[in-house]
Amino acid sequence: MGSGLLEFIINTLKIALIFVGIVSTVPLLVWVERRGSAFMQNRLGPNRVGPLGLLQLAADAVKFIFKEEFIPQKAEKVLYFMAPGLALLPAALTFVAVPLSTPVTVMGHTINMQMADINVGIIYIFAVASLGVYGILAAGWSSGNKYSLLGALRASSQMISYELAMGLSIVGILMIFRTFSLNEMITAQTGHLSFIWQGSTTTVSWLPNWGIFFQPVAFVLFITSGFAETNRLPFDLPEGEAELVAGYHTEYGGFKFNMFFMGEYGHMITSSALITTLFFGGYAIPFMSPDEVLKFWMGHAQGMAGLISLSAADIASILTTLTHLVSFLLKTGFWLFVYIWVRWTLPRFRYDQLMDLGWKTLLPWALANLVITTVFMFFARVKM
Amino acid sequence: MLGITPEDMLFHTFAGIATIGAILVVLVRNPIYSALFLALTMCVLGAIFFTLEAYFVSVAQITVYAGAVMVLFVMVLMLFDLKHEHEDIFRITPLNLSKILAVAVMCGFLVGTGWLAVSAVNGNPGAHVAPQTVAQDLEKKELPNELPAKQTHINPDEDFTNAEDAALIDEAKKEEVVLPDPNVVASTSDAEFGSTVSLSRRLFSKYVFAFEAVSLLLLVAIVGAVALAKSKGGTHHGG
Amino acid sequence: MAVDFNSIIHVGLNHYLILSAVLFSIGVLGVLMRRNAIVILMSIELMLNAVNLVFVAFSKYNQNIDGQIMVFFVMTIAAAEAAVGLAIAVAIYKRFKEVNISRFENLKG
Amino acid sequence: MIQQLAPVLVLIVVVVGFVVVSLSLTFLAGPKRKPTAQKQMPYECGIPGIDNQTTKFSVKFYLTAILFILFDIEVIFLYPWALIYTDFLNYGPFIFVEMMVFMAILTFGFIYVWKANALDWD
Repeated sequence: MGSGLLEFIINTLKIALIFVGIVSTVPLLVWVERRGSAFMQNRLGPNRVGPLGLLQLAADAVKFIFKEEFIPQKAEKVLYFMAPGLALLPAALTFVAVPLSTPVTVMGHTINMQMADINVGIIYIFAVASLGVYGILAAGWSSGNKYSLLGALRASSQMISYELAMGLSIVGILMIFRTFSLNEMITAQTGHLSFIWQGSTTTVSWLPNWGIFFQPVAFVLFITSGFAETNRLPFDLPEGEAELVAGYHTEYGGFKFNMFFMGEYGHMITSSALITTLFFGGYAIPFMSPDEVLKFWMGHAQGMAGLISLSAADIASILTTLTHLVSFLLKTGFWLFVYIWVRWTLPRFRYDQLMDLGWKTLLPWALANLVITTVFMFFARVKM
Repeated sequence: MLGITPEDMLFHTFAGIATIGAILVVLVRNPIYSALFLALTMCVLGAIFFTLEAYFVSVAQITVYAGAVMVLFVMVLMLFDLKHEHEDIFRITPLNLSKILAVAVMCGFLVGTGWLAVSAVNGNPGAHVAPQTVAQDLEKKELPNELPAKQTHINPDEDFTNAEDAALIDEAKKEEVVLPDPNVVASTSDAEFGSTVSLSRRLFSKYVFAFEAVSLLLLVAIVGAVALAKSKGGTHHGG
Repeated sequence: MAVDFNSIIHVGLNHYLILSAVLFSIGVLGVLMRRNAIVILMSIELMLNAVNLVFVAFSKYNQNIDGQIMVFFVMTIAAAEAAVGLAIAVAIYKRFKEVNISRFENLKG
Repeated sequence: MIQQLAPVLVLIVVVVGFVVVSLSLTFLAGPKRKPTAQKQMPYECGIPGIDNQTTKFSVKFYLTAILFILFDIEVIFLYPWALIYTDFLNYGPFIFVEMMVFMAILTFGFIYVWKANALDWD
């Protein structure tokens, strides 16, 4: 029972660490957004508090704590307080299945850098993401303001329409990788681009074996519905219109308002992590499989073994995990920057344009992409 | 003495939450709160399916029931906005009492038949059934629900490779295209029980007719829902 | 007879059957007691969920995957029923501004 | 099974704890002021609200939700099919024809919905 308990403690620490990591990256993202958008509009952005304005985030967080607790008179008290939690919980739970890096073995314990290796990984993430709608509906209805109710209905019907297109767009990827678990998808995307065409394997040496080269259309659909799922510009109409003021979180202030933003940024982090895992090889280094990286570090670890008390193998595995973690963070960071970059360049859609795009363009495109991939694989017997 | 395994603890907590959630669905006055409690019950049932190693079914349950059907219920209830409609459900009238009594008797029958069915399967009434014993008992005893002789030779996991198809595969093997061994599934997750691959093998080979009937059912539902939505009852009578 | 805690604590097939029987009975109670058409539809969904639980429980204890496939078809029927049922309920609400089924007797032909 | 479920439950406890702590923190730390009437009114840029809370709802919201359910069932049947498609192609075109019929019927339903302009947003 001892080792089980130790295992449990290590895992709980890992989960708490990753959750604190997410909660602390959200203010960082807010800072990047405010300064990034400032530079795009060649103004300065927050730089008073602390170096480069980094402490501005801590100041905001503290300010939120000391805001007056305010409940609108017509609000449903219980649901009014539960709504921020309902919005934050699915956003945090989707990050459980995302693989951050290769498992690390230190002093006999192997800790895999992923909260839970769920074998139905990708559809677990979509299932929990679909629960995010309850937070929005509860917030809109319980704050007693009819405009926030209208904003909540618009936001939720937008989210469910784009959820459909997102679910359909990844079926092509599942056909190619033939698995739901994200780890198996990453191991399938290592090395050079190679596929079996009519029985013979052809490899394209100058391209990594990423999912985007197999399903480019699915990538475009996935990233568009990713924007719509997180209610980001150009899809943030429910909060943007004049009469809706701030949409479903009009009546919220202080830390409750901050929690809605944490939920939105959590969804943003998860969907950029999904983009890297499904289409850009996740934590794998292009052209190199994780074992080659381990061999590379094993060579260098002999020298360092003397300095630290760990054995060479431990050092090598720690270094491989770190390199893969850095590659994962770089890729996801790039896609987070794309989220922010698009927000400050594209104008907002009108609501009927937005729904038409969801139902009349993305959905037919997803169906067409699916049928074409099926027919293509039927004739070409293309296999990973 | 009471070696409670984590799985048992998990089941008892989930069962408790599910029962309390279900009771609150019926008891709560405001329909929106009862819809939210039903969504909670469905998520907890999804978790129970996960402990029963039905991984894809639990995720499908959360996506379809908790993520789509209950969202429709909550949206429709919000559109109605039944602030005024407060019924007092449990007035103590002879009718209500007789209803509750009838339901209690029915519940007793259900639990009783379940108990007898389980004990009939392994011979001693009221015996506790561990997962493996039922499967082994089925092999040992000639029970009525034993599969008829003809069918047993089809291995449940190889629906495609019964006698008639074996010839096809041998002939296919002669071509240069190397056929994958039907038992070994290409992806690493092997076809053990409860994995999605074994489920979809059976779904798309043995239950094909039901699968096609599902699409017809959905088509009928789509046309029906659209016709109802455009019915004259609409607020703007433009139709 | 002595209550052996062992069979109560260790989860076997009985526990799942009892849980689904309880959920099913609560669903039936909901249908009988509640006056609101939408809550009646919800109780029917609850009963169908209890049936799904029995399917999955027997599918695991008999090591036969057909039970899980049946759950899909029950899910499809439940979703189609909920969709069309709610469309009818909304049409009635718009026409009669009333969802309380006791006042539906005046639905003249 | 337990290794996959335990982290999810632990994370639920951590998140709920975080939400409860932060809400109670603002409750304690925040200034306590007597709620004035103006503050309590639903926020409408200062103009007092005209009619009561019931909005004139439009059909479109719940029709989108209904269509979402019905097409979500199609997506759920597509997921297991996608896993075994390439493997079962070797046993002949049966798996291909099967799904094409399923998709054709539902795409016909989608075209019907499109032509009945149930998707047009007024």
